[in-house]
Amino acid sequence: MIDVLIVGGGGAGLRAAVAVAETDPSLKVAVVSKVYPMRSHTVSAEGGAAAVIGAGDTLDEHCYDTISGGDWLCDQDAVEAFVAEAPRELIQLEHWGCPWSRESDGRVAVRPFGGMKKMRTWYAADKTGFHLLHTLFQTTLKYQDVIRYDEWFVTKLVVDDGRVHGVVAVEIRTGRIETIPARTVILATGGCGKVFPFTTNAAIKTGDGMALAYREGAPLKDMEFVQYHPTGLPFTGILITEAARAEGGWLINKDGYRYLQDYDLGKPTPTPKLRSMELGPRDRLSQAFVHEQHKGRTVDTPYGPVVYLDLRHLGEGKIDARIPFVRELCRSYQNLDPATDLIPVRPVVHYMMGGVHTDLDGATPIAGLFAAGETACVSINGANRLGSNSLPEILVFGRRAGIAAAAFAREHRDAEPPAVRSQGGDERRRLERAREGSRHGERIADLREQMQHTLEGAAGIYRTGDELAKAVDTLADLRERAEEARVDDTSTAFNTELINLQELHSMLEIAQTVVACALNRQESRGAHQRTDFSARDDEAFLAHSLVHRAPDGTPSVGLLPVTITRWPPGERVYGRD
Amino acid sequence: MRRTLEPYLWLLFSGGGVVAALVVPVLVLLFGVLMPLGIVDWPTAEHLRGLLDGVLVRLALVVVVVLCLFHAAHRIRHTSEELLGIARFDLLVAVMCYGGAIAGGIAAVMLMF
Amino acid sequence: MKARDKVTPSAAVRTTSAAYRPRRDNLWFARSRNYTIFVLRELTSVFVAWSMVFLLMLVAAVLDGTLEGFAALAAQPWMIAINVVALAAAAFHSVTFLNLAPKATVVRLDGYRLPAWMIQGGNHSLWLLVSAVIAFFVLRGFR
Amino acid sequence: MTDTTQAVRQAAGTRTIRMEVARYRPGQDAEPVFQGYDVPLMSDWAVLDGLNHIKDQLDGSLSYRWSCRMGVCGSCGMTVNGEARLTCGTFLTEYGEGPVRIEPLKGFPVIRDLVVDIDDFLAKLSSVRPWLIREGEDLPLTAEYAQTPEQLEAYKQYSMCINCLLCYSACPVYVLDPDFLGPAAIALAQRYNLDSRDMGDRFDVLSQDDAVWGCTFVGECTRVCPKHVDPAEAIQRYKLTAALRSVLPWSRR
Ligand SMILES: Cc1cc2nc3c(=O)[nH]c(=O)nc-3n(C[C@H](O)[C@H](O)[C@H](O)COP(=O)(O)OP(=O)(O)OC[C@H]3O[C@@H](n4cnc5c(N)ncnc54)[C@H](O)[C@@H]3O)c2cc1C
Ligand code: SF4
Ligand code: F3S
Ligand code: FES
Repeated sequence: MIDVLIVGGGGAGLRAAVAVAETDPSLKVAVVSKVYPMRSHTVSAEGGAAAVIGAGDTLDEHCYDTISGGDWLCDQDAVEAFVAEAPRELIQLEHWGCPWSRESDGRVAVRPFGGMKKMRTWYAADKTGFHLLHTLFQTTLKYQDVIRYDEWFVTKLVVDDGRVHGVVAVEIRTGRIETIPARTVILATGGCGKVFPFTTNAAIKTGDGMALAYREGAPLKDMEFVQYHPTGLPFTGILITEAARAEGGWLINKDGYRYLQDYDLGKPTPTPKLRSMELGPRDRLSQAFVHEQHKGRTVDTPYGPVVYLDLRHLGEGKIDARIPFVRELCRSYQNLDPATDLIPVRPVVHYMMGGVHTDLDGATPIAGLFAAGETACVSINGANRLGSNSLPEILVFGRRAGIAAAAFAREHRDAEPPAVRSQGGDERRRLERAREGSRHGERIADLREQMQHTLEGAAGIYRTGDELAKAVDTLADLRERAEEARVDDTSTAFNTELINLQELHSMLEIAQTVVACALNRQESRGAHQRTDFSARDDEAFLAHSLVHRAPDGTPSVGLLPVTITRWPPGERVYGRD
Repeated sequence: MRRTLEPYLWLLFSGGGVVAALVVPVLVLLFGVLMPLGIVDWPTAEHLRGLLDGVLVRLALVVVVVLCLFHAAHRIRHTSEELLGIARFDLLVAVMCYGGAIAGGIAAVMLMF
Repeated sequence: MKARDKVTPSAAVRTTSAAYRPRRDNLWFARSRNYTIFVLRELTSVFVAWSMVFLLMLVAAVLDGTLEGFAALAAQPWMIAINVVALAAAAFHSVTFLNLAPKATVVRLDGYRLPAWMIQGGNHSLWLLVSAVIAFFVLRGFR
Repeated sequence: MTDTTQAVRQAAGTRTIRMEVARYRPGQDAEPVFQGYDVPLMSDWAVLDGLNHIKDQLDGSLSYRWSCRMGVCGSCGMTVNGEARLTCGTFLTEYGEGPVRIEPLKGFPVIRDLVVDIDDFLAKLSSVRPWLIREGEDLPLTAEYAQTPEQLEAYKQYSMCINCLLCYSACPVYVLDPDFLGPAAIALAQRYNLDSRDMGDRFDVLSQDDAVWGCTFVGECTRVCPKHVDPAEAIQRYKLTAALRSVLPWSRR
């Protein structure tokens, strides 16, 4: 029997694993991941990780930036804990070997980042997530007792009588379906960007963990808050990191005009100014794009309208020194050179503020079930996450969840209930049936695409009640059709189609919660902008959305008050102070 | 920890590689191509003898021969194993290759001293 | 036991599958130009060895006073042919070996490493110099 | 067929390219067989986009790995027209009129279609102790170990490895002898050896017949590496380190 079973081998999952291994080596820890851990999506993060370090910066300022950036929907106790623990987590990573970029005197270097008033974003060139994940992964190799289930796909949580008892998972390479009993389970499965058509997220970000918890009765929180990043490459959705703007890049429209000055984001200055213009928060920048589009000041391409990111004035030297990966990506995936060419960009779905509802220790309402990382909603991100807050978040709360789960496992040493076997058996039969294949029905990819376009249309940067209501019906219909989807692959060995089908079910489930929460929130806040309710309404909606799965499988949305400690709601001000 | 001879063999191989790179082309060019073709005249036997009278020259020649032969032995061992897929007979191949190099070295010493 | 045999990262939970193990490709060196060049590079060593044999024959001839006979042998067309090939091989060896040398030797100045082309340039200059000196002694010497 | 698919077809016009994809279904095929598919030839499609088109629209049973689609997760390595490549970073248009042959990475057992078994690499990776080894007291979690940009630069290149294993696939020594520790694992060992913060010693694993001494400096590993890690250099440098240490036993590194 495993004491702490971690689903997900990204930054959050691995940090939790090390935390357990370090606090109590006698506990049996396992990491189950549908891809080899170092392939997890944390690897793609580019820009950096925020933590107060320099003189002249304070924890309170980081708190304030985070809370105002989140449009006062963050739980302030969570933010305070997060901000206080972030520095030691990043230093811990340094002690494990992370190649942070350095000042000439050997100290860790920091850079400015969108929505942050002080320079506090640590970076490892522009491959921060890559270095962070590989450092963590290689460090976990030191703990040889951590069991790894590499390329195992979790399809179900075993929950009995309000308590988790393990998971059911498929070993992808052999098709073996196994029930893995565990005293505690930590979900660290990352986000669900793939419910949208145009996203920076990798193929594996299908919201499995959120769906696993949600199906067993755990509520999801703030699912309507979907972050659009203002600068994605058209077609591929590859992200051009915010660091490109932090280093001095400009956003210009088709007339070469730095249009952000028209949207209450400050006045253009030749060098970047914190919390102003191009360094404003992501939601506001993405919204400005839509307005430009409506004014006809964007450029049309086969992949939709774009504006330009201009890095030419930075010069080759600075680009190569500070943001080499941006240049590499532009060259190999867009066939242009940012030193001499403008980069076409458009807003792209990037991050889920919402997720499985947890407390400060990652505990969900299901006993023994924890969640951490992008899949969880603690909530420190509120209505809009600040860039470079997510990497420290997965570390801080990954560790916290690990420690809390270890404590839970030590206290609950009872034997496994019979429900484990029976639920495992049911799940096995369901999967085996799915693997028999089906010659009729629609293709998984087609259903997926329809879901994605439904979400983009109804729950994009701007939303209206009518569109959302229509989307509710479309998604319900798609869910039924997904049950009948066509499956060509009947093999047991590395059957990715079977996996894709499970992922589609997860995504549809998640998509429904996004739309339901968005429909319920009749105000505009942060990343959630309703054209039919364009103002923020603290009276009615200074509260989290909490969505449960009703017995008939539809989402039912309620509200949960926000925890306010020291920062009463105010106006979000950028670029004028 | 398992001990291995490879570091020593590799040093001999590398040293031989450098020496071979520096001296072999010019020697082959002169004695093997230009002189036989008559483009350059053969030096007199006395001249060459005179060169060989220097102990240092003879010593240097022995070093060159030994290192170059080891270089060749090392490469021939590895390449033959890769080309012919006979890595499982490594010991035999190695004995033959390095044995040849040692024999050549001994021959050189006997010849010159 | 090898250190790496002690390591079993996830073997504990891994079921082995019926994987297909490709057979050895006996013509691997012909599959790409780079492989072929590599094999040719390695085979230069045969000619290096031959050069040493040839050199020892020369030395023996000089010491025995039979240089004439050696010269006659060396002038045989097939001998010249072998040596022309040996010369090409030796030159190829020199170029590749001296170019690859900076891979193993990283020279640092002021904390930053010296670029490869500098080391390569130095190596090739040394090659020319050594060749010139040898040619000088063989052909003229200090009479 | 959905709107996007149609739009793609339209944009591509009638231009298509033939992809010949190696299929291996255990239990069904005794050895890999090729299956041909025609996919739209879009100017900005990578080989991976072609495979995704096949999987999404033509044949759902094709199996391969991919995730990030931006050359950083390291999962999409395959053999494309005989060469080890990251398929997300290789444009279809590179192959003109086609056909393009897609095979699994060479040198590894094939689990299914284009999916190879890389567990062996993970065992090798952990064997070189790829983590920072410290002796004595650790600093408290309030201060970082100082490291100047020059000290960072000394190992940075070797830390860029994404574990895509193209280098193993291109290395004839590994393909002929799977016991060879191989390029990426050695490069990552060097990544820590050369880190000014590391006090570890990896001589026991690295200076072995089937570790650095197995490498005959073919150099293909470096040529195919998409991240310019230069494992060939890492290996030759360690050979020198290890050789000097063997002849000068008193010199520890
Ligand atoms: C392009 C990009 C750039 C970013 N840049 C930054 C940045 O500069 N700064 C910042 O702070 N944040 C950034 N982010 C956000 C940040 O990278 C992510 O939020 C964070 O890495 C999420 O980590 P995670 O550990 O929660 O999940 P992930 O790293 O996504 O890991 C999820 C894990 O769960 C496993 N898994 C999922 N489902 C299953 C299942 N069913 N069964 C078994 N295993 C499963 C996966 O295999 C994987 O191992 C960026 C995000 C993107 C997309
Ligand atoms: S060294 Fe290069 S080719 Fe080899 S695994 Fe690492 S990134 Fe891939
Ligand atoms: S290709 Fe192989 S032989 Fe050595 S230099 Fe690279 S590891
Ligand atoms: S898909 Fe991640 S490297 Fe190609």
